[in-house]
Amino acid sequence: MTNDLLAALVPALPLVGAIILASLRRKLSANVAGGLATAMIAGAFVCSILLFQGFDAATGGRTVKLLDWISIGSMEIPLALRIDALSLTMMLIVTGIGSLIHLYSIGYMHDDERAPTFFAQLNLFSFAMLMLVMGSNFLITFIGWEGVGLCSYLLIGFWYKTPEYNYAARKAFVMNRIGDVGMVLAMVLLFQRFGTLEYATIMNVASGVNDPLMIAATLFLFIGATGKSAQLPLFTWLPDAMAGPTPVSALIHAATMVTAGIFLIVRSSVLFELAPFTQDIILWIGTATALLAASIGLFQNDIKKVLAYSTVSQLGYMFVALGLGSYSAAMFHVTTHAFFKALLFLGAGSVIHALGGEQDIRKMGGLKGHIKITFITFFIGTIAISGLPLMSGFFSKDLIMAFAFQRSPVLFALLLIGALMTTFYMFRLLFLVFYGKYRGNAHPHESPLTMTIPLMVLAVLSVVGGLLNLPHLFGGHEAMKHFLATAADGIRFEHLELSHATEWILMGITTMLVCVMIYIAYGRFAQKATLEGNEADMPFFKRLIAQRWRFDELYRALFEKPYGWLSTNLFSIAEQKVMVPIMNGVGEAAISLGNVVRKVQTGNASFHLLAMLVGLIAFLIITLMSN
Amino acid sequence: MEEGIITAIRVVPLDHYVLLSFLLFSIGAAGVVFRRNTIIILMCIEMMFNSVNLLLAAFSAHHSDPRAQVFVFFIMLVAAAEVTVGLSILVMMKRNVDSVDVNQLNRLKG
Amino acid sequence: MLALFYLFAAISVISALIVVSARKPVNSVIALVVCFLSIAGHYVLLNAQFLAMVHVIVYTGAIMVLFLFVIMLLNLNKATEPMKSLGMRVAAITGGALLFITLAAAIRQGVHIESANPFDAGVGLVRTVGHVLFTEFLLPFEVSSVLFLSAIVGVVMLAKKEKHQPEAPVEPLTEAERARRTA
Amino acid sequence: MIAALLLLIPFISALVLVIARPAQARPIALVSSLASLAVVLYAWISYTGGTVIHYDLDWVNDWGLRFKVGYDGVGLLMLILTGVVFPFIVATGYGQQHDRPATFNALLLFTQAFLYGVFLAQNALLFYINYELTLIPVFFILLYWGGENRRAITVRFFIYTLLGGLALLFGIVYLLVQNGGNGDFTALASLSIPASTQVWLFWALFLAFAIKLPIFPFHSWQPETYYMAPLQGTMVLGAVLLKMGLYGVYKLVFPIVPAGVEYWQTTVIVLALIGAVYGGVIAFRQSDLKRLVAFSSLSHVGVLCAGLFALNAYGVSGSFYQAFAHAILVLGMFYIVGAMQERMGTSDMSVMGGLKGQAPRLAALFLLVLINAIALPLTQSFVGEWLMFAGLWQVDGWLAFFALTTIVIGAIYMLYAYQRVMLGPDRTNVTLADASTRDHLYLVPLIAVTLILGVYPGPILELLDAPVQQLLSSLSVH
Repeated sequence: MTNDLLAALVPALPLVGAIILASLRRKLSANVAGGLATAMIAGAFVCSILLFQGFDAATGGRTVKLLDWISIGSMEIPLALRIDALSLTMMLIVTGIGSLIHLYSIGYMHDDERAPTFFAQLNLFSFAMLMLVMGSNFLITFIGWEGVGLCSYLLIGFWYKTPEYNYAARKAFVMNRIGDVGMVLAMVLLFQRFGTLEYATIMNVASGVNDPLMIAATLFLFIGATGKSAQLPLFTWLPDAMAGPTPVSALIHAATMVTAGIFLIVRSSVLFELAPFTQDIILWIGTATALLAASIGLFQNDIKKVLAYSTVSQLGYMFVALGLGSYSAAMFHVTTHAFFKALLFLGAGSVIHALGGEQDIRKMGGLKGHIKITFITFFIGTIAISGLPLMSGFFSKDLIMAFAFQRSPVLFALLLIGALMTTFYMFRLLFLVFYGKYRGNAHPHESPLTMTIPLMVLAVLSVVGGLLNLPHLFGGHEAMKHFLATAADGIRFEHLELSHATEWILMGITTMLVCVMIYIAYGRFAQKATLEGNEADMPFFKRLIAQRWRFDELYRALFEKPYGWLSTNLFSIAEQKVMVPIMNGVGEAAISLGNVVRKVQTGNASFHLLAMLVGLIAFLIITLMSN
Repeated sequence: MEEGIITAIRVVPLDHYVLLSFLLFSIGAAGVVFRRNTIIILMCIEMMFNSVNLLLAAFSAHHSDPRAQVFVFFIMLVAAAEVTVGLSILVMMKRNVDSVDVNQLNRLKG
Repeated sequence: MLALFYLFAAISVISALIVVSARKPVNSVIALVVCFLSIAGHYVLLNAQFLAMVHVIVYTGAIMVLFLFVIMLLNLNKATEPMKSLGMRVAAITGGALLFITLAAAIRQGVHIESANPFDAGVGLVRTVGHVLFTEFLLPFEVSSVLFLSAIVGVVMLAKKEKHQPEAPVEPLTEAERARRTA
Repeated sequence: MIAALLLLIPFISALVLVIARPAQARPIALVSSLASLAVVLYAWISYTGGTVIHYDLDWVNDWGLRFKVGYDGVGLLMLILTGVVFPFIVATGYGQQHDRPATFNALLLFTQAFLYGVFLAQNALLFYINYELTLIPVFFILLYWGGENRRAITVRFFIYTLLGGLALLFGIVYLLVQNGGNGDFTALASLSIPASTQVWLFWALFLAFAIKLPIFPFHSWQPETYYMAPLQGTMVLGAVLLKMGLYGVYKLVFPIVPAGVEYWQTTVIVLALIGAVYGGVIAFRQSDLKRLVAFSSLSHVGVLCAGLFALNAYGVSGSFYQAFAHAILVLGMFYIVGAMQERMGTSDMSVMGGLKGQAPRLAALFLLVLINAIALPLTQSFVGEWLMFAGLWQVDGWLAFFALTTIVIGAIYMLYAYQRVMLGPDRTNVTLADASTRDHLYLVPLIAVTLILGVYPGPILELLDAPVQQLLSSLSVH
């Protein structure tokens, strides 16, 4: 019972916080609002920890039913929460990292007059994200799924006076919605097939079903996931989403929301296991996204854009893991990625804050002396994402790469290229921002403690995060994998069957090449005083990459422009030239008929009297005839 | 006389009354269309009223039911009211268009 | 008795024809009075005494006098009424004839009724009709007063000169003035 | 008693309004509509299921017209809808300047009385009479209080609607003749008509509703009429009048010509979905907020109709649930339109932009109304749309897919509209009042209803469950 209450409290606390903050947003000061919001999400974190401690993995998980939601005919969809290993993991990530980012935001947003609104939306986001991960059925997850989309929309467009930001916000929402079409289709399909949307029931029933419908269902789910997790072809919204305040980018567009797609696929892993075709598609889309995004990251000059493409690329890795069927590796990478990418974004935020809003790395440089804590923590984040040995990213990424090697060396090679590109652009970023000489003209200052504490905590986590799922190779016993394995009856985990020697060799090769990349990056960027960035001078291919493979332009030409054209012309031609005239025709026909018939009304009384007489006679005759 | 009248009800067949009232009605209807003088049209209408009254009275007598005669009485009431209104309209018409020609009333032309 | 019926019938039909065909409205009125009197005779034949009396009083006494007054006051008694078009006149006669033929055809097999009541020659007596009128039909009888009221209001409204007419207002005559004029 | 109160309260209040002073008009109308809301809520509380018949009186029996009134669950939902919607419509008047407010409010209340008549009628002819009667007050509202070009548009609307009504009358008369002059719905439902007759009879009965809803090729009266009508008139049209079409299909088409419905089912769904996509796509580039909302309504109604014709439990009940949600949505959206007109003097979005800076609370309210429009989960619309999608999927996957594209299309035009009105740099040069107490009093209850019924739709779904099951089982018998 107490556990049920705790479970309900986890999403309820941020929701209450959001409601209070939204209704009192004009009366609260930024600090009070931030404090309240942080307290709420921290409370949720404490509840999650208590739940985690009281959780008996052997039982597999529990469902906490709050109330009947949609219940009609044979459709019973309760508003219920599911507490199991998977949702607990996600809850801890969401509330834990969420708390840190809320705390950080107090410092980051302290001079924004709409800070209470910001915190209200951040809390609302936390609520939605918690509904997403805690839902006991697809539809509850979908509540969160759309909820985070809305909050993402609000927060990307937080500074609403800039039209580009609003455009970015709309783009994010609409692209997510396209994914949602897939998600809803999957849900209606699964509902029709299984008569329920409860995860536990579906996964139980589905195991062993061999049904071509599963391919469709999983493909639809995957479409939903590509929208939310910014995979090809729906990834272009994520870099634009950097328009929002940096804590938002850290929380929503790096650590939590964008991993919802991965979460969803892990949740329904049983179904995906039944559809190897879908798994292959996920694998290749993940690989393509990882490489494509990493390549774009090489040439970006906006500190947040680099991180954004890095996020897309890392999400690609996670999808590769999912495609390979190694769900625990994906979740492991979700966790470590949440640590170091949140750290990197917050560090970037600290840099931006230090420079008074500057985001262009060409106008940075030499900052390591000015903002030491930020530099050290950012450095830790960089080596973590690059996968230097014993960092958290090292373990999670290598696990995925090992699985990839097990499938095919070619895949391994592709992922390795991606990893090297990651290293290169991350160190390029590091060197350009913190090394060399300062190229801007602001006065860098270190951020307040509320901002640096989260950085330090996340730095520590980024270092030690690997311990969560320490492989046997390093004396661990893959704790996370075993924990997650209890989540649902269905969640299966592929076993790594490589010999230890192979694993050592793979790690060695990776590490060695990563070091080489760092060296190259150091040579090229560490001492740069100026930076040429003129895209026009680049050779064609390089320019193409620097222009993000022209995806935005492509989509604009393929979809946005034709859609606008269609909208205008449907109205001006189809509606006004065809449909309205047809209706008018009906009216005019009636009127002209009236014009003919009205001639009968001569106004001559005698004529009418005669007509009456004639009518009377006719009526009588007809009556007589019919007798 | 009394006896004679009582037998009259039996002697004169109902058909006769019906035909007579039909005839009067038809003459009235023809007159309504035939004439242009509004006052004569009104009179023809009165005549048609009366043919119907006669019919009702005849049926009443043959049915031995006094209620139909009550209806005749009501028709007379209505006719009286109708005539007063009709004649005042006629007066108005005369006053406004200085004519009682029914063909003057053609404002209702569609 | 049948002879009496035919007499009255002939009078009423002929006078009806005169009503329709007379040139002067006054002649029409007189013919109509004759017609109505003959119908009163029919009522007497039917032993509908109440109706006969009321008919003479209301129709011949009131309504027809009203017609006469109107003709007199408006000075309508001119035989200058233009005839309708020939087509219309032909149509009117044909129409009336056709109507009669059709109606007559409807009863070509004769009218046969089965009376639900035993024969009673006294249905048309004042007592009988009055009894029915004041028991069964009391409410309609009373309500008919409303009809008359509205008819009176309507007549007053119609007879009143319209306010916005530019003519000089007609001052009501005093009693003395009226007496002087009529003298 | 309930039926009598429902019919008489608005009717008598309307008569009282005719002699009321202008200043008293709105309070009287408001009190009357609140009273009838109370009666409706009482009916809801005391409803225990089944079909409740309040009166079954002889009227013109020979022509099949009986005064038979009552309701089943669906009818009750429609009554609740009418009861809930009218206080809001009347209250909208507090922000509007009308000449002759007494007459205007009297006409509104007459409409309400006739609407109750439609939803209470258990006799086809009674239904038809009330159905057409609602047009009369609406006609005058449009004609006297409408905007630019009102004569032509009103007459067009009227003729077009009457055309449908004529077909409906023909259909009903045909049915009465077939059924020996018994026009009760229950009697008509048991009539067995040859399938080949049903194929054309379907359109005789459905055309009026198709125009009223409206679905795709019959829709062209709608955007212009909504645009031209006075705000409250638009609300009446959008929030309740079109629901008569939905209810009519449920009551008069499904049970009586099941074979015809089966024959035309796919056609109607496809047309409805074409309309849904068509309206949504057009809405995107509209520069006038009111017209945009009108087209968005067309889009929503398309999905609504498609859901209804899915002819399974989820589709039909989802459709009716969504009908309720749509009524609330229409009120909210058009109130926002009115609020903008009140402040800017126009609903043209090209002169708006960045209003959030001056009116943040209004922006927040707009957004809260808007999330219902794009059917975000935990709003009322989501429940309805989810059920309809589930229903349509059972008919055909592709239909479900096309219906689903509207959630993308809806997001596109709604968010774009929101951006053009509220976001961006402040492009207006007027000082703008933020949301007033009146705006809050109006919109907050609407939003509350939206959210409460989004989280806890149970009470309404309960109403729908039994009658829909009954309808479907009777259909499967045929």
